[in-house]
Amino acid sequence: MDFRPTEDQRALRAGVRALLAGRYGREALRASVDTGVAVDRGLWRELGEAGFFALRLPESEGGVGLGLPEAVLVFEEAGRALVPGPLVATHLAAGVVPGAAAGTAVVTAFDLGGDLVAHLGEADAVLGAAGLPDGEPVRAADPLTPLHRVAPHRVPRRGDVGAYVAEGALLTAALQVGSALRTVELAVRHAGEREQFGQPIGAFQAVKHLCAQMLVRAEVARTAVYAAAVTGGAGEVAAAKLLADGAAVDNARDCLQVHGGMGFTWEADVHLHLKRAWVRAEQWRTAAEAEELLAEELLDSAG
Amino acid sequence: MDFRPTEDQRALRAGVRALLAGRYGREALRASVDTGVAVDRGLWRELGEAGFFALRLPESEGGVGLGLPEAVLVFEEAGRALVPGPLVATHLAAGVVPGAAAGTAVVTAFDLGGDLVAHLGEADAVLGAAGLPDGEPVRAADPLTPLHRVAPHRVPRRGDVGAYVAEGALLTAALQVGSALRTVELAVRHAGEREQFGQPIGAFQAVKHLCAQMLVRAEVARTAVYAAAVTGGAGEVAAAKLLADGAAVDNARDCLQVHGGMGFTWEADVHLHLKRAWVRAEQWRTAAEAEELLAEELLDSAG
Amino acid sequence: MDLTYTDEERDFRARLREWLAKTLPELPARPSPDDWPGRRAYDLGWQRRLYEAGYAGLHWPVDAGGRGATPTQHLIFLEETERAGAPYVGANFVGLLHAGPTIAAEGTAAQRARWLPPVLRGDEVWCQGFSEPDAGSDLASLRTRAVRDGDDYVITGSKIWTSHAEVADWCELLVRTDPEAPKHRGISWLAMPMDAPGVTVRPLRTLAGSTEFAEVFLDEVRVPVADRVGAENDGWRVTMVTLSFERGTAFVGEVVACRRTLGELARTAKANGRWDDPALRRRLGRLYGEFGALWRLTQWNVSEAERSAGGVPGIGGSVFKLAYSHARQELYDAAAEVLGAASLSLEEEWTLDRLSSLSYTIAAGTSQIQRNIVAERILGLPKGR
Amino acid sequence: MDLTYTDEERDFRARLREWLAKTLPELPARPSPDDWPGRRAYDLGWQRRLYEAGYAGLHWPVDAGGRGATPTQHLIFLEETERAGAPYVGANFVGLLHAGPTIAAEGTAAQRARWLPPVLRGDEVWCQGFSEPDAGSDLASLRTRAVRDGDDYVITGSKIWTSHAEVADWCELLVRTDPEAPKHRGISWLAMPMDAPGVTVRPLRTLAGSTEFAEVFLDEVRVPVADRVGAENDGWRVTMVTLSFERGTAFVGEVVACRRTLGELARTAKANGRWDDPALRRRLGRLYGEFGALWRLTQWNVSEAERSAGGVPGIGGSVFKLAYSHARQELYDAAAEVLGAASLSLEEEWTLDRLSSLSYTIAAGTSQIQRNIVAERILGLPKGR
Repeated sequence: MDFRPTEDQRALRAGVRALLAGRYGREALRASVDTGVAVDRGLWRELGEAGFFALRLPESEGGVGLGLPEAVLVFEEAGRALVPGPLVATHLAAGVVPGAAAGTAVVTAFDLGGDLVAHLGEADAVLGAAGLPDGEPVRAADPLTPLHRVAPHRVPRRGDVGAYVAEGALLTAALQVGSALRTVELAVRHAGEREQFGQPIGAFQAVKHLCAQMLVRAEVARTAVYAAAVTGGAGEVAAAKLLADGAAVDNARDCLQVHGGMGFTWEADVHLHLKRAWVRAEQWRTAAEAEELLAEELLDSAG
Repeated sequence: MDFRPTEDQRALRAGVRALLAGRYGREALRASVDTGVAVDRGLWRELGEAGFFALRLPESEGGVGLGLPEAVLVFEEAGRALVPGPLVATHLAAGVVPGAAAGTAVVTAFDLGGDLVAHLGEADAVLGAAGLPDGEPVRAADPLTPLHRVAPHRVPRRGDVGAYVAEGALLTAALQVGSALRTVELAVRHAGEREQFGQPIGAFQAVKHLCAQMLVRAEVARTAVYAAAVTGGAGEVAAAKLLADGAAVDNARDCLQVHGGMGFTWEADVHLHLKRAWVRAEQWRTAAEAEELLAEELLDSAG
Repeated sequence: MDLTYTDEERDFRARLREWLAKTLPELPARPSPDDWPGRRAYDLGWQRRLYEAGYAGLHWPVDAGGRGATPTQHLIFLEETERAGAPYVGANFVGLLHAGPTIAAEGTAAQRARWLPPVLRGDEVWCQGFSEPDAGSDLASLRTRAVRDGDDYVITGSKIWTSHAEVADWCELLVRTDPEAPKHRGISWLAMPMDAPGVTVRPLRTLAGSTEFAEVFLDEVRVPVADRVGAENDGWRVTMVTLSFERGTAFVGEVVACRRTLGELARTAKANGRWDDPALRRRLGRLYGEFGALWRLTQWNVSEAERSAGGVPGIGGSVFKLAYSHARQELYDAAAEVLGAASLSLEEEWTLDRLSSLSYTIAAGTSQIQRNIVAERILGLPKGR
Repeated sequence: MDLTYTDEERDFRARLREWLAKTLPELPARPSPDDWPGRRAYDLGWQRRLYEAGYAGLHWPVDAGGRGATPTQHLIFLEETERAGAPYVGANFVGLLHAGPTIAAEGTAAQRARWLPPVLRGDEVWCQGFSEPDAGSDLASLRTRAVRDGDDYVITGSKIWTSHAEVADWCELLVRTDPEAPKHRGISWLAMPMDAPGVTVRPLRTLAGSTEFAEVFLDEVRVPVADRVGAENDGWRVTMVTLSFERGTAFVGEVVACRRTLGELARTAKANGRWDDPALRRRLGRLYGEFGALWRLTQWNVSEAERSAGGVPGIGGSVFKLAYSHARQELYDAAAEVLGAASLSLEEEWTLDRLSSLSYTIAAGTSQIQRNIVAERILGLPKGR
């Protein structure tokens, strides 16, 4: 037993982090926000070339032949960098929808449990659906997750996407963990720099303890995500999503509180983390669904 | 509109506080704990003489002729002093069970929603029940709330005590508020006296903020209790119980946290507040019941 | 403990209700949020109607041109206008609730005569220049400098979180007039015309996507010494006096609005089926209980204010604000649970409200600062070293 | 990321399980909680069986008489003994997990030879004399004085929160040997015989009604200088070295126990009908998820410890302890919801557990202290002035 990432896994993570730092740093992120263009086709292809989407496809099918543990590590990095777009759906579509694996196709999914779908206007396909349905654009709270509302008869039945729910939830949880870890960093950096009453605000216990609880939440959620990636257990996947959703949302809010008025501005990145965390919390599996699934497994295990 | 207690009401409250300070101060409380005798018949009669039980009985029936606002003020004081015994049930029994009004009878009630009943061994009667049922003594977590378990067929039906539930809940909420206010005082006193790392622990923001939130909880709950006493509205009574239960339990726990190891000892009074708050939270109306009642009223009011 | 209203108060409410019923349908269409001149005109128009009907400056002292109403009447006014869906105080906020009361309390006769009537009549708009980028919670550390030059102050610095700066006539400005003094003792209060040379307004976009606030940059702006209210270097005390004007009524309209929102949430949940989830239903029931208690706490504070000299001290408001700001954020989280994925759409009004509510635990004193105030000033706990 | 066990580890687990299945039925009846001599005999008896079976001092270095097991083997040992319902380490806790490792790391050869074998064999019981009534979170401010007198220290003071003091042979004692030095630099570590003249033990009743702890009063107690471990005034460092012995395994048994409790709660809720309340059911589901994650975090910490020199630093444990102590208190609150009014009865074992759990956010470093540690030592935030 060595639960820590292997050297290869760490190298993979570092590679993706470096790619994103160069290709989707803060300026690129803010440029996306300003233009309202969430999916950058060039970046999408580069991610595809780096194996982001084909990661778990067997080498015989042109994939990288790795597993969920590697996938959650790279998705964590994407969450940290706030990369927009239907990363999870496209990854799940690798080997199913042509071009998904290579990043030449953008694939979204009906993962919001209803008639809303994200990134429809930028997508080439919808996972588990025949063709691209029409949709009415809806003004979205997250500036980098455009939404459309689709006629109810064009929403795929639960069964058509059921096979993807667990993996979709887990990879989404990994994105949440990346965001939760990133907001700890943002809060700590601000708390160390911002001075009030003659000292950095991070010297005040109230701020210090907010930051400490943020780290606790993020670390527990990260562990749950890694464990679920290793074992693939249904309960562990549900726990991963539940804890990661909570960590991402609560950390973004605490990060905002640490930032004070500055955190309330459009210019700060905090709100982008919070809004994206809200989106992801609705994707694939909500907290109530995860808790019910866990309750069921608990009762089964108790015999 | 003047929501504040009138001069007469303040005088009544001060009188009960003085009576309890003289008759049931800390030494008397600890003596009760040591002997395990919860109901002091002498004190019960003195409370009776002071009008504690007959407060709301019309003067024509030998009562004091006051209302719920006066009652919640005196019950708040009893809660502050941690006076043990079935105060609420005996008060409700005034005019119904002989001797209750005068404090010569001790009356308990099946207010725990099942086959457990408090103070049965010390009681002369049970509200809404014919005769005193037999019961098996049960070891109780609160040393001053002895419990008995009664055969299910001796438990009164809901309808037999239904008329008392709202007033019982409100007066119990007043006891909770008294306890919640008292634990703020205990925490603040300890925080001002106890030194660690070269200063009173109350100078640390973490402790300070615990105490501040305790006061907020207690004050909001107190307002809810007073308002419910004035209006008698079903929703306001439910809100009063819900918020007062939360304030008493959470404040006792925070008070314990402020006290650190000292709060974990039998000698500190903190645990007596916590255990009694747990008892009262189960009496008359639980949080879930109060929330459902409030939800119903909300929907009705929304039309 | 009396929660009934006097005959006079009931009469006041009835007449107000009648007037609102008659007046509100006559109002022009509301301007769009981005139309600042339109908003100014709309808000001033509403203020003029209040003035003509005798409701302007309801809570101001009579000698300042106000109606000298009791806190209870003010509570009734705020409750009824919110219930009726009347316009929010809007552009008149600073003039009516902060700068005006400050001038009424601390200004000279000439200053009162110059600045108060236009506020009451709906002729002039004020904005507030207190906060600075580097002085958030620590407001008294503000650095905008005012240097005496003859009969003028010459002011350089920047202010932030200024509402209605684009359309204001005047700015109540806190400036540092003595950089050597302890931070609370070197501040002065000035009335600055917003069209003075050297004033630049830059809209500040919030996370809700709106530009409700602005930054105000001051580059050698000249303000006559005669437009200072109160003594030089006494501005901190001067600005604190207005807190007592509020008299427990600061959140009346907002609590009424939250209670209405809860009713709408219940109806929506009933309609979309989520009401059948006991966990969500109880969550809404609990919030209904909490906002009911907050309404009663408002009445309590108003009762206190009505019978005590000088109104409610700011510290009583800290208890309320801590409970209220938390409950209101929780309200919109519950709204998101009622809406499900639809909460991700800005077309649901609660989504925008949810975003705005993120400021409640920060603006006008963060919850951390409020807890310090409660702990130190009410509970008497020692200051940290 | 590998959560599988090696063949060797699987074999270790299988043999241990087999041994437990054979041994546990042979154990005598458990003594009552108030029977301290009985508890001592029972716990030492269990230790002797472990010793004879080769499991004593599993995680101790081989040169200290231990088995030099890996952290993973230690995790398996703790997991399997808890699962099988084996006796808790009980009276052997301080000897095996704190005083013993300290002596192993810092003691002289003679000290190791004198004190370690009796701990492993189950012959001697140690207790801990660190905390003092006036030094709680601020442990280093301890005031128990030790004054040199020839070859002895003469010790006066008092200690609190000492477990098994009534039946211990030795006490690992922190005393102040230099009152002039900075507080961390004037402390020494002594082994004090509990039967020395001047030692008085007074049971300390907790809010759970039990006397698991005692106060120890020291009135001119003489301890030979030779029984000091480490250098004079170096006791703070000496006692900190044992933290690294824990190697991430500190809460293994407790997490396993909590997971079992959750299963029992689910069964009870199913039986009494409360399982049908979705709010309660989801609360239990969430706790199941949280304790699952805490189990994985334990495995993570053990993996870290196994591959890093010196084991897991104490600060990694702070993250775990913050999450764990909160989750465990929440577990017993959920238990009370499952039981309803029956939670007021001490005859429900969870009620006693609930009372005991109130110490989790206080003992061994309050949650407030843990958050300071996380913020300052992991996140690098500055110390307050």
